[in-house]
Amino acid sequence: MRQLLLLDWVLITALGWLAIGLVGVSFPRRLTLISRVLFPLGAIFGLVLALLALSGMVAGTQVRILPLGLPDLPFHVRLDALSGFFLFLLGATAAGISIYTAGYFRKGEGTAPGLQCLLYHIFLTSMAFVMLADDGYAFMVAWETMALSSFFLVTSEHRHAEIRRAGYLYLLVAHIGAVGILLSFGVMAGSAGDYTFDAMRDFSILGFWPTIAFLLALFGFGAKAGLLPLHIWLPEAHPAAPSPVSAMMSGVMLKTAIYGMLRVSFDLLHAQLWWWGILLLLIGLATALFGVIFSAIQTDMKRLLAYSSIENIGLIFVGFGLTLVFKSFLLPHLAALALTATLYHCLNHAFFKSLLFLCTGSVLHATGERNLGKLGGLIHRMPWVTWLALVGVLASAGLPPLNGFVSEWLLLQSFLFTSGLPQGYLNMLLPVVAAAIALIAALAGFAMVKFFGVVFLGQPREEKLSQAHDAGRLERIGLLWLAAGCILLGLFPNVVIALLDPVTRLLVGSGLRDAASSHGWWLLAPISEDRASYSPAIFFGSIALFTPLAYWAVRRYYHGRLKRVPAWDCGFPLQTSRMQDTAEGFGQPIRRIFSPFFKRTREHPSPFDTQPRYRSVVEDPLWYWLYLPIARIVDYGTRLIAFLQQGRIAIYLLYSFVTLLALLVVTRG
Amino acid sequence: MSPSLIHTIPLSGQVINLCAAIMLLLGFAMLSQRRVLTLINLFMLQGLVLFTSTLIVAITTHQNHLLWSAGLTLVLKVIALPYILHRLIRRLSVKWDVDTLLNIPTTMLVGIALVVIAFNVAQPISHLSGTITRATIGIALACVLLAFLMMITRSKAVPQVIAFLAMENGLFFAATSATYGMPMVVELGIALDVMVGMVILGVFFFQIRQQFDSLDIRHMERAKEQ
Amino acid sequence: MIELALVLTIPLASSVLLALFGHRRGAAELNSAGSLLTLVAAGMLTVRVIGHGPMILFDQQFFVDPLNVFLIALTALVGFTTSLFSRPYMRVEHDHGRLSAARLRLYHSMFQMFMCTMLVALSTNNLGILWVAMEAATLTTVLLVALYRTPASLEAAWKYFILCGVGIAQALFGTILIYFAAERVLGHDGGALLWTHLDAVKTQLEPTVLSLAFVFVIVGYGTKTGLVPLHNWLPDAHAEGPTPVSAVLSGLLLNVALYAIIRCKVLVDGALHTHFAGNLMMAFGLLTVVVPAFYLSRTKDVKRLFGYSSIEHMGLITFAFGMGGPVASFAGLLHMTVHSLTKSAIFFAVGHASQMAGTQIIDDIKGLIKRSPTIGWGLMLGTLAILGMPPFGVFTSEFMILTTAIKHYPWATPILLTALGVAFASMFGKVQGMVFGEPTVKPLSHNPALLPVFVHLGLVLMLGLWIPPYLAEWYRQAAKFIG
Amino acid sequence: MNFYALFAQLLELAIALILAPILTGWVNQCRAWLQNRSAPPLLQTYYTLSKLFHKDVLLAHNASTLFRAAPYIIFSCMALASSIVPTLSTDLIFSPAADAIALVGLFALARVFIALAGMDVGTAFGSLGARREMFIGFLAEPALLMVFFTASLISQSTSLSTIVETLAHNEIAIYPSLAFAGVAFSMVSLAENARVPIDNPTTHLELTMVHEAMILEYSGRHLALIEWAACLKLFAYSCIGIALFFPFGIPEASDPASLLIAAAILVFKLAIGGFVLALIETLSAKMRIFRAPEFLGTAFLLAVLAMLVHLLLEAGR
Repeated sequence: MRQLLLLDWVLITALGWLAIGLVGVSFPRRLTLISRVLFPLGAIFGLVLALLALSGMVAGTQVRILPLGLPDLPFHVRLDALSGFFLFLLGATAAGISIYTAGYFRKGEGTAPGLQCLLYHIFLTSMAFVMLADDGYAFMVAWETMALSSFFLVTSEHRHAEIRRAGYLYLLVAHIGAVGILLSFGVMAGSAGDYTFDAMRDFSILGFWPTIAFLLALFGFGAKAGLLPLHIWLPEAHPAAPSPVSAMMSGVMLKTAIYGMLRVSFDLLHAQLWWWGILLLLIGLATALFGVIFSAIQTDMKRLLAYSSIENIGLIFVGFGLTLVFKSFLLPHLAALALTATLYHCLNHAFFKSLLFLCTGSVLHATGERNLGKLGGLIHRMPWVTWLALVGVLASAGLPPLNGFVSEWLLLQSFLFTSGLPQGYLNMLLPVVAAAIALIAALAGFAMVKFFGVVFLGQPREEKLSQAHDAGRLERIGLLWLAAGCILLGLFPNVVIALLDPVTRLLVGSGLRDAASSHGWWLLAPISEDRASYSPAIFFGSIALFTPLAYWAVRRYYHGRLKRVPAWDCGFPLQTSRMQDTAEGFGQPIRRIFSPFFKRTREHPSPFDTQPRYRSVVEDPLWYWLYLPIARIVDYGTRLIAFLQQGRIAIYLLYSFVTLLALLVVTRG
Repeated sequence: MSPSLIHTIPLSGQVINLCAAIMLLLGFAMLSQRRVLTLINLFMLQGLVLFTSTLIVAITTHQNHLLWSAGLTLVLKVIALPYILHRLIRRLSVKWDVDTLLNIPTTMLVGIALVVIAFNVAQPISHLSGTITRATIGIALACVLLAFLMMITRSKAVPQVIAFLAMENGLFFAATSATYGMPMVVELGIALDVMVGMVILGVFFFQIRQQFDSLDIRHMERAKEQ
Repeated sequence: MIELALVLTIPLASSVLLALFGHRRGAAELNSAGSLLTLVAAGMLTVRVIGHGPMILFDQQFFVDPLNVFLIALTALVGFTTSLFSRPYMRVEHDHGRLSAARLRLYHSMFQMFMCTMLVALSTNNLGILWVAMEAATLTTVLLVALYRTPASLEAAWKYFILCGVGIAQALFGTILIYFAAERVLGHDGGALLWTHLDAVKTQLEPTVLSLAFVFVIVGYGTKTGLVPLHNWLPDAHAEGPTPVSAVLSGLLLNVALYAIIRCKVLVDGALHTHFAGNLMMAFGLLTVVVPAFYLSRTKDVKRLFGYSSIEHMGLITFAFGMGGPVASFAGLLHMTVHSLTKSAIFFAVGHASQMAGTQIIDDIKGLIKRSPTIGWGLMLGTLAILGMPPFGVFTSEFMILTTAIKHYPWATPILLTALGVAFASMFGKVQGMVFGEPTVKPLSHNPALLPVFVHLGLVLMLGLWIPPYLAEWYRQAAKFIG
Repeated sequence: MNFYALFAQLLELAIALILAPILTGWVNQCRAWLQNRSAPPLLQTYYTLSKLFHKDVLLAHNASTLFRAAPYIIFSCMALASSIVPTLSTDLIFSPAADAIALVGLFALARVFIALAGMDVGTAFGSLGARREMFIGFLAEPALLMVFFTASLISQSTSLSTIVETLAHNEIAIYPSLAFAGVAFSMVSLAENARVPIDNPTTHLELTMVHEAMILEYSGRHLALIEWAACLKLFAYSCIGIALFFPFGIPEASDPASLLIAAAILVFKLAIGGFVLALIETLSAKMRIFRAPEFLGTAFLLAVLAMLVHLLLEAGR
């Protein structure tokens, strides 16, 4: 018995999750056991995994061959810096979500809690294995298991037709994407036909095949990540799922696609072409813009967050594309900068988006409402959720000193270097992209203010909201964990960058640790201090200093008398909750400015209506331009072929007869 | 084939060739036949021809097991099956005329085309045939194809079955005359299958009639993808 | 020796017994017992063959080698589980008054007879007997398909009989041609139909004859395998017969027919030294994968749905064997196994589902998972497995087939993948509607025997994650010898 | 981080806090003159502030903690902002703490909080104002960022100190791109500081107001803080404009002497800037809220254009 490597411990932890699930399913109805023992245990495993992964990132590559899988292609697993980083992301996020879920379970909802527990933990294990897999077969198995388990989690409320539809769409797109990935592996394995990643690394395919492999991978992983135009499942599936699952999918599962894409483009493929980067960058930009615009006009809080996930994925892919560009022009240091921004944003998004989704979960439990038009004023009823959600909102809006800002800052910094590229058009084009990114960031702020303001502030728009109750203890712990993550990642960027260093060294052969850590922990200066610098600590510190100072001064020198009165509101006598802006109203400027993006159907009341009603539905045009036509084509094909199945035996005999004759003639001639 | 060739073939072989020709003729006759009763008789004749050819092969090549199979043919194809069929149509009182899905002349033309194809296909085989009877395999194939065509064109259950049996005949002919017969056990098996199949079909006819109150298979076109 | 004798005689004997006492109570138990004994015997035979290698028995008429012994074991297994399933199923049918005691007798005895013919067809060394057994299998199954005596079932049975009869006839002609070619090499009484002898001299066989023979054989046995465009009997027969019969049709009969084709392919390859047979099979395979995928979305009847899916998978297997080579043949054999297991499991679940709903119309079956979670999950998981979702074994074989295709025939890969994608879309949509949603189905009068379903799915899952070494070794031998 | 740097920092903060209300007062005075009104005293803003500080706070029933905390946060954000921008010296302790991008982020933070505060009470006007504020914000922010980008492309740095040093202390170089950037910047700062033509700081006309609509519910010390923060914002923007476009006279060292000179120069520049602002406000008319996208879009395009111009003409430098 050789002593256990780090990798083995990681595997054991992942399988531990599986074991938890199996225990859960063997007591399907024991709610207390599942929610008070199993899920907290899962959270602990998450922490353990995160720690192991952290040490794995620096420990160097480790490989193992499991006695599973195909006879001549057993499961290969491998723990290197890249997979370590994403495992850390998985573990850290899962810890928060699991502990939250422990408190989230209620009696008699959807499928049996034991089954939920099993599926949830299979989901976690499969994601871990996706990041560990080191051969095509193991990867595909883990990948599809991930899709499958998440599908069952999404459809746990399967009595509603739209949820079934969402699940169907999700699994379909996931499956088609998986086919793309499989093909990409096939191309990379090439004539060698060996599907271990090692073989793919050694076997260098030539000519246009790398491009084909890259594009296939982009298709496959893009389908999972929700890139345009394959995003269609995402805004359906996330609202349909129970909130912890949406958090897990949006926070972690989308990142597995990023992981796969990174693995393929930097690890498995040898050379990168610069236009791959541009392609990725433009697709990412389109996705981000699309996502943020749609998130700004949503009226369902979870759809809003789902579209915001699309936006963030878009930003991540922009950074990814930039990395590719720099790498292909042999500028490793800049590539490292862009890649750091990308990975950093992955981590940030994992934290703040799952935090926000969990908050919507609490709101959903407290009010039973997802529709923004029926919420509001929850800050008085559920302060914990509100304030923690505020952290998530600020982070997701990319505001200093929280984590969202750091990654956007790094991204914009890396864009400032593109003018040095040896390619005429690019150094013209890319700064403009930076402008678009600025626009997207600002729009994200808009969407987030809408989300937070409409849900938590103002007057409650419904009676029942006054019965809303705050999140339970375990739920609070989960939320606190994630919120703390948002803050700490924002305050100590240098630590994170130093942590990312091995990953960037692995992928692009350079890192930021030295430059970043040369100015002490409090100052982030990725290149040099007079080039660009940002110190969230001072930033936060001074705000945290000035605010109480001002408060103290004011209270010290002026009397603090305060009267509660009805709102003034320019002296309007009557004020109802209906008079404040609805979600539709808040989105109206966006709808107006970006009208070309939408397929909009409105219903205006005419002056003579007895009960005038106004209705405006904004839909995704791609659904009509792309997906329905494909469906029609397939349907046409089926009608054509079904005509063969006539039911007339004479015809059937004729088929065989003609087949026989044709074959005879062919063989003879 | 040219006269010089004819003289090289021994008499028995010529007789077998003659039988083959008759088989083919009967095949065409069945193809063009409208009346069920005549169809059955033709089928019986075909069986008879098959029997004779088998007998001749058996005698000329001194293979005793072929005698058995000849006897089998006689019992099964000449006596038993026609008898059963006669009983059936009397019991079922099927309409005498058989209407076809394709009119007779066209069917004949197609049949001729089939014969050409069959001969063409069988040519290489017959060339390397070691037996005295070269062309028979082509004719057997032709018979099979003609029966197949007949199955397609007939719209009633009984003629279809007869066509099916005719196809069996063609196969038997190929087996015996072209290859001096298959091993006994196989032939027995085949015969058994045919027999059982006939019985099952007989049962079927009644049930079909009772369910669809006709034996017109055009009633049985429900199962399809609309 | 003795094992094979047992394997062949036990079903025959139990068939006779059931023909006599099949209408009494306990017939179903007797049926199961017979199948169990067969399974045990098959297991012994398997052990024996693994131990001592191939053997030729009963004055060379029978022959067991890695290829067919694994099919024998599979057949015995699925036969046994099916008999287990059919016990409650048939009881429910009896309660619903759809089947009389006499019919049950017919069913039981014909089921055993069918098993017997299957096993003979698999284990025989004589191509003629193979043909006879196939024909006999047709006859027995015709009776089984027509069991309900409804117009629909009669129609299905009639089509089945005529189409397969004609097809089989072509196969006979092919057999005759092979015999004809072999006779010139082996002499007249050299057992020119014995596969082992043929295999020994296959290089000397006359190419043109064998190529023609293979055309006839593939058209003939292909009809029973359900190759497009010869497949038309299959959906009807699957839809109208009793569900256990659909299970064994899909799970066993198609395999055996394919087995016959493969046996002939080995000879033809040996004789021709070209890839003729392979190309033919690949062409049929592709067609057979693509066409049913498009039927799937239109069919309204759940058993037709899975019938078409069987056709599709047969196409995939045919394609695999057509490609040839160790990996592809390995994948083909594996896919045979997993498809039999999964599809029969699905049919078990579907049988109970349609009994619960009182109909086979997909749109009228809803919310199974609420009324009976086991049936619901069985159907859902089975469907996902058959659609090639990891970690189930179907994915394993499909992975190997696809990767081989990418490697050697890249042009074929997109076609296959499109077909699989379309199949996924249509089939999964339908099944999801049946399993989930507001229930319309009623509980069963007898509690179903779902052990078979989960045993099968468990095996398939295992094969997806871990193929036992001896099984893999066994597949390898078989694959090597298929070539 | 030497003592002078700290001193300069504190001095700059103090000057900002003191000068900001005066700047606002000055602008109003100039505007009054230009419009032939009798002008309010220069220190009018101080009077208002102290009056507000002494008043009681009338808080709406529905107002939450966030509503009460917002003024302090906004105030401190603005104080930080105006102490980051190098006006008296480029050698400040805060200058590495936040570069141009972070500065934009800081303004955004303040905006988000004031918008949330506006939505908190749940009145029609509050939410309306918040929506309009965010709406203007997401149009103005990118433009501002692009202006900074142009400057940073010139000076190869995003840290404001370095920018100022490059622009002020290198040999005099003509940057045509900065002209575009300057126009864009002034448009943005008009919008950001709730000035005509986007908003009118003096109106309380329901349908036109943006900034005022948000702070409608504030009173007493809260309102005072917010007003002061607004003054600071204006001050900060003016300083940014000065730093970017007229940086001459901002010393690198921070010895008292140079600081004094710098302060004098600063006051002078501010006076001019305020007058120009008043002039613009007088000459232009308030536009409909949905003309704002065109206005700010133009600003955005100009900023991008500036950057392209730089890359086209000056990249060689």
